Amino acid sequence: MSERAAPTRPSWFRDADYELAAVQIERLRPESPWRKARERLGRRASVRWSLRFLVFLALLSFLAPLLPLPSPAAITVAAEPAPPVAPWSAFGDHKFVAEYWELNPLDRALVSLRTSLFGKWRTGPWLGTDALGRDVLARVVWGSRTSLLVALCAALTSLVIGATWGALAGLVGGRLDNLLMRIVDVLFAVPTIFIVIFTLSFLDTPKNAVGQAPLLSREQVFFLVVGAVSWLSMARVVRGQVLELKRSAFVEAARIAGASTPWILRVHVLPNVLGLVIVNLTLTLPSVILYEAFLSFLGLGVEPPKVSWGLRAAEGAEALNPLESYVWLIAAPAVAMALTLFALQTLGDGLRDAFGVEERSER
Amino acid sequence: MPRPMMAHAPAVWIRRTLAALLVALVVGAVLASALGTRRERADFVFTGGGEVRSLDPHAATGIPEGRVIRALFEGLVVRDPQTLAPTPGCAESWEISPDGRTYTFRLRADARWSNGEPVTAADFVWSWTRLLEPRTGAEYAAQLWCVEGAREFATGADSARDPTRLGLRALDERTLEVRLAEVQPRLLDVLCFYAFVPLHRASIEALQKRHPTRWSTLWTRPEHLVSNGAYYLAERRIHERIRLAKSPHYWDADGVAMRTVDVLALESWSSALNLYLSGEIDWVDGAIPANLVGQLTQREDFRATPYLGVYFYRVNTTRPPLDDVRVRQALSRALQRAEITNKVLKAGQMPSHSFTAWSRVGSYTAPAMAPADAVAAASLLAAAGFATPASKGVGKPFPKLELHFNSSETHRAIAEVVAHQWKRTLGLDAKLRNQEWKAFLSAQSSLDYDLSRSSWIADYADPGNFLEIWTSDSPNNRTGWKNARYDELIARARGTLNEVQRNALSREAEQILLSELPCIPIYSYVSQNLVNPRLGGFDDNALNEPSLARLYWRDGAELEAARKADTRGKKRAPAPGPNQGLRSPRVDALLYEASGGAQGRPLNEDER
Amino acid sequence: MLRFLARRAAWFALTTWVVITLAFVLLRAAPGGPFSNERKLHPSVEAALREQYHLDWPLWKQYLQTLGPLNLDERGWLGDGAEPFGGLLAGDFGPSMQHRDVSVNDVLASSLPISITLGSLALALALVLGLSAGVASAHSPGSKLDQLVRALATSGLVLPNFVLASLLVLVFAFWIPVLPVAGFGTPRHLVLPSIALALPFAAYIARLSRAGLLETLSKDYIRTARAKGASRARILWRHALRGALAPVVSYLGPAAAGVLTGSLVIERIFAIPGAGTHFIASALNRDYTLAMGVTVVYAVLVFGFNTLVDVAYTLLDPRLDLEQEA
Amino acid sequence: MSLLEVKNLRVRFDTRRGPVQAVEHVSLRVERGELVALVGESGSGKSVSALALLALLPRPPAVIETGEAWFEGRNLLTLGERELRRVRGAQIALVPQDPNTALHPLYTIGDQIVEALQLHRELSRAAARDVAAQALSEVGVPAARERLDAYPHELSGGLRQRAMIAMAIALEPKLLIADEPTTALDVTVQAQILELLTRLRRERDLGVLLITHDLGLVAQYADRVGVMYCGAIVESAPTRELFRAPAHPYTRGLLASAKSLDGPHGAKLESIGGLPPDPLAPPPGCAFAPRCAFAVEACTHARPPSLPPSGLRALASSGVEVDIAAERRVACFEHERVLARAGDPA
Repeated sequence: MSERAAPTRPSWFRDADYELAAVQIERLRPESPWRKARERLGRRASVRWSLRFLVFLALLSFLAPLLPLPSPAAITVAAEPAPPVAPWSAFGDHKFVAEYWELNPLDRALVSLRTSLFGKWRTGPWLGTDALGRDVLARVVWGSRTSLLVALCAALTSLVIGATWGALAGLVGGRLDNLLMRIVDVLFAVPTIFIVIFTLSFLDTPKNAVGQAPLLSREQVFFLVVGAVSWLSMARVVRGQVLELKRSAFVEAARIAGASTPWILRVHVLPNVLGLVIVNLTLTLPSVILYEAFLSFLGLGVEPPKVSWGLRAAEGAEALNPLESYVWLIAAPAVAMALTLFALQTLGDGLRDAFGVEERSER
Repeated sequence: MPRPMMAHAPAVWIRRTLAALLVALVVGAVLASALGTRRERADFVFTGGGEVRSLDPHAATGIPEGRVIRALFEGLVVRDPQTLAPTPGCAESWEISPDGRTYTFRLRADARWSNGEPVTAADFVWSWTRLLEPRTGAEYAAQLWCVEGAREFATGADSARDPTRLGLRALDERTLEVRLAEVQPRLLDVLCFYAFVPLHRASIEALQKRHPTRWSTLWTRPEHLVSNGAYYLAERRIHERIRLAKSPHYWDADGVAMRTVDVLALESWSSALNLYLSGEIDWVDGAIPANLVGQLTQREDFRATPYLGVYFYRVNTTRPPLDDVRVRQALSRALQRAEITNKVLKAGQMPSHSFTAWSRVGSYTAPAMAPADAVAAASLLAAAGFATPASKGVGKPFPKLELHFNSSETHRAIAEVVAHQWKRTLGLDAKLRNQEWKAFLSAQSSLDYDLSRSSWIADYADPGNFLEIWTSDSPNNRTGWKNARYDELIARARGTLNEVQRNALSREAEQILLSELPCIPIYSYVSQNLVNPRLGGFDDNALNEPSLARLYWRDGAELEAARKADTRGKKRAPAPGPNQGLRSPRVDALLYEASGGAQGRPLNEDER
Repeated sequence: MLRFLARRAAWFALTTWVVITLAFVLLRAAPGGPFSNERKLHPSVEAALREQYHLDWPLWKQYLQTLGPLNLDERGWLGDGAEPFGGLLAGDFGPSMQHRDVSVNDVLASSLPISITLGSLALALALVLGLSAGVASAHSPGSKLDQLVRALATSGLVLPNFVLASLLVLVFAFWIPVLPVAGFGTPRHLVLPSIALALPFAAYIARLSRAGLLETLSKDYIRTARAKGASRARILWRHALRGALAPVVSYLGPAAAGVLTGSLVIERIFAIPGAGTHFIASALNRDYTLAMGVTVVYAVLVFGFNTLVDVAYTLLDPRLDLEQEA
Repeated sequence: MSLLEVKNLRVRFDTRRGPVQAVEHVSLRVERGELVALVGESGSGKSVSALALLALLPRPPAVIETGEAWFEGRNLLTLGERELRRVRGAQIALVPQDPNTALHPLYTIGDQIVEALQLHRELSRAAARDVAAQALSEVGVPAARERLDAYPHELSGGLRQRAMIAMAIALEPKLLIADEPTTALDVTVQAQILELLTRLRRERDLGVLLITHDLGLVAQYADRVGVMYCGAIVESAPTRELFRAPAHPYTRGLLASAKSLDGPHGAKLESIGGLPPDPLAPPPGCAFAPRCAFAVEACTHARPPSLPPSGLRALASSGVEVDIAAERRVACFEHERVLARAGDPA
């Protein structure tokens, strides 16, 4: 029996019946949906492994500056990309050059910590180097930062705009719902590339002096762009779910019991929608990463010397031709991306089963 | 009570429609694929530079368009495939008046349109008048403004547009007189350019009557286009292929070997390479991505030849501190250009010593700019008052430079190496910004940049063609750099007939350019072609303009002989194609006589 | 049904108008014009060109000219004759600004059928692969088969399609030279591109149908079907799948519009002259007229398919009624 | 040989929180034309036992440990899926509890019945539709032919249940398992449905196994009754005997709580104290012991076997009208004391 104060016993309740009810409640104490979900989530090995992989990846990319990797941007111009070297034959050397693009204070601190820890030591070219002599392993690890960051922020943008838009439309209903949904229909019908180009060029505000930093860095612009393109389906999905919840019996019961709309929203609607939104989030992330790769393929990707998986894949894609060419240039980012997307989707599946949210599509 | 019993379609109906829909989709797809109407492969297939956007010689601008138009049409003069000098084309001969202002061209008697009609001087007059019409929007019209009355005709008000005042007159059916307002010593070189080919007046005007508004999108269709070159337009499928067929009426039809030619519009270089390696394409012209060039240069079918193009960074001279010459000189001298050409590009490009490509064009040798010198560069920067690694904290820190380039792997690789070199030698940070093509161009033309990647390909082998763009009023300057002395020298050079004097004037002008450096030349281009070894008559020239009419297929023996003669010691590459070779009727006839009927074929009438 | 279609048509007209206006404004606001090029035109030539394509007019007049058959320019289309310029409403999109000697109608007429061919083949493939994968994995949830199929299904969504397409070419055109490398024409040319195009969709359909099936399999009427003596396969294909199709259909609606207008990546790698490239190229080259043409086509397809989805719903589920759906 | 004979059926559910013994040694017999009722509180295992016969239980959690179910000389529990499919629907039919969810919402009634027919008979669509229409009219559905094209949501609850029954009887099965067929219906419709079942029983010599918790129905329509508690049949007897002289304390309690409904106004409702045991941790000995008024020490140690009750003779001699020859069984050590008090109210 949880430590909550024993509920006061109404007078008309017969003693025997009261004990009976208490025992009943005790035995059948329902698990909270979250605990049940977490427990069910953990059951499947594939889900557990993908969760572990994602956590490892997040740690790896966050602590990238700390790892004794060669600097991703250090160029030692080599005529040919060098093939991968087995770790045991070239474990590392002492030629680390701390050449990075401008880092935020945290990264700079991590780099200085790394130099104090490892000094000039760095890992050998385990995954080979590219045409400009930059270490592929380092670029994949640092690439993960941009790709994951872009994916996360874009997904969050789509979550914030999409979920609020959908929830608002679902909850208020009537003319506002109609209007909001029509706007979504319109945006669905505009080819996304128009929006991308407009936002990209519009936010690259002109500069009139050398060295004046632009209003938004290219990454931030990128988050907005990709987010602006992917919140539509989230809005529709959330609206569908909210509509269904509004019609469900327990919301009506709550309303009959005198609960106010914000209360219903907070207690009943949001937790349910949250489950769905999380599931949708884990599914938007892969599509955002793939969209960033598409934009890199078009050349509109992240700005050099920063690097992202999409960019590496777009550059390496040429290696997939019959000439015995530098396959490791494409293999590293492709495998990294494949594993991450695979893990994300398995996690998404696991979450969906755990939350019992059946796959609700745009309808 | 349940609603009235509407006879809802039973479930089976739905299943049947879904199944039918699916089957229809698949069958439709397979049948419709016949849209591509695959017929047998053309004698010669090539691709390069993406899609041919327009076949209107006056509206076209790009290199791929030029190749097709030069095969379809033939101007008064054509470039010699080896020496690039102007040689007789549709005109068999011409005289130039002593003062160089009047040119009289004699057309060939046997010059014919693809519909058999003779090519007349009037066709040229009408075509060039259309070229000068502002509404045609011809990019190269300005090249003809040296003709009498042309500048007023092109830029004057609509009312003042009177074609008769132009210095173009058809003296008779086969004589064309061109009178110039200002001397243009390289007029013949200019006229080699594909914008100055004749158009078939009669068919175009007929079309204009029938479709007063839509004619401009109809006249270049295969069924309407009449052309006077070695080939006529057999088929055009937008964004897929253009098929050219040998024109029987062409005056030199006997010298043309390839009967049908396909030009494929391929955007992606890797699919072009795949098609080439699988034998579907015989020649690919295109910038090979940096990390693949290494493997191709050893192959015998990879041909890289010097190309009249220069790759440079424009400097925004209106933005301090770039307005200081010393800073620009420091930036230029800090670069290790050899590292870029040998390690990044690796296809034989030459580091630039001047703005004119390869520092030598025809008889003109360009002056050299200050050599790369890290120490000198650093001291220049320090002199300009900025801190450098060597200056140990003296001077203010150099602001963050922004280097603009349009998205492509090669531009990105070069920009990263340049930024790396500047960081190493001058300690300054360059931020790289890749932009989408149109935004990049608009930023460049509105001077909204610090450094901006650029390139310039010459139209003809003349230093003037390179140096003109830096005159104060030239629309292609876009750096805000103005120099009166430079403008005056260029104007005088353009006006002098004597080549030696002209070269001296150009040298002096280029010396000013290289000392002021509104632009930082990086390297001179190299044309990169993948050519099927079995192909004969493929001329590598500085403008990468092989003439399609001269191409032929070598037979087995000739191929072996060519391979033995080639001393470059390259790796063998597959050479698909007709083993018995394919030669032009004239060569076949000569072979027939020489071998006493064993080889070749007699010049029989039906084949004409 | 007719009232539904009428109301939907009115809604389609209004929304397409808004889409066109939005696309018009978006592109015109982006920097750079259709005629800017590395080699800059002489100012007078550029001015003449802009005047010819009416780019010198105020925006609202250009907008009206693009939209309707209003003969604002008495000299007609390119100012050469009397024929008025049809405008979007008359389905006459005018000359392309990039391919200056080809009209937008021709560009679309030659490229759309190819994209629709490839798209429909890919959709059919995706449906067949997706549904059978979904059914296979729902057949015995949690079993080895389920996990294998699910892993295969997710693999479609794991690699960017340009990597997938290049791999397909490498394996099936070079290592096992069975299929042509690229190009378009014979049905054999369609095989690799349609697989590359279909895989991501098949993956998504597999996931949707698996979820839908698992949900419907838990319903009572499935037990009734088993009580009737129906075999497991029949239950899956006839009873459960019917109920699970709703999410698949709703996903297919918008996705179909995307597939049928072609994918730039697949068309670029397999050298297929589809419409995908025009979507991207018209925006990148600021080819305003082609961009308008492409927008209208895309809007029509998106709405066509949305309406189809709604109709399909009522076909699938008799409880739904068209009137209250609209 | 009886139509259906089930011998000590045991079914276990392996749930995440441990094994649950859903059915414990259930044995019962159904003759042709006889209606046997299985009655008990919800969760007593009555539905599970019925569904186990047709292997309709979801295989992974449910495990049929032991038991035989003889139907026409074949043991249903050992039949292969293929043979079982031939039995389901054709020989043994099921009438589910809630008609609203038991009919496929996306197919018409006609389609669903036709499907059942075409699964077991070589019939063309048209012929099958005629049989379906005939079956519908037989179960009292007006305008049967038009109703064939109606969708389930277009019919009322009663009509849907009739359609279910039509589907069940269309193939002239020998045994009908009705799993609480009337629970979801209102009282007036309930009577019509059971009248229908009784008529079918008589006309087609149909054996019916009725699962219900409504003693009123049992009294009125059942020939024999099996009372289930906690997965076991604690008592089985002809209906009249059971009502007149219940031998098991649980049956007695059930009857008392039913009888008290028509007791004097204001009287307190009778109910059986205590709770059914937690299936995860069944008490040793008799499952009803904790709630049993007659419980003695022995009850909590061993599980009472199911035997014919003794003491009937004494009861008959004490004036209570009871049929000694009736075939009865009870699983209670103290059943004689229970029988003895058959006469007076609880």
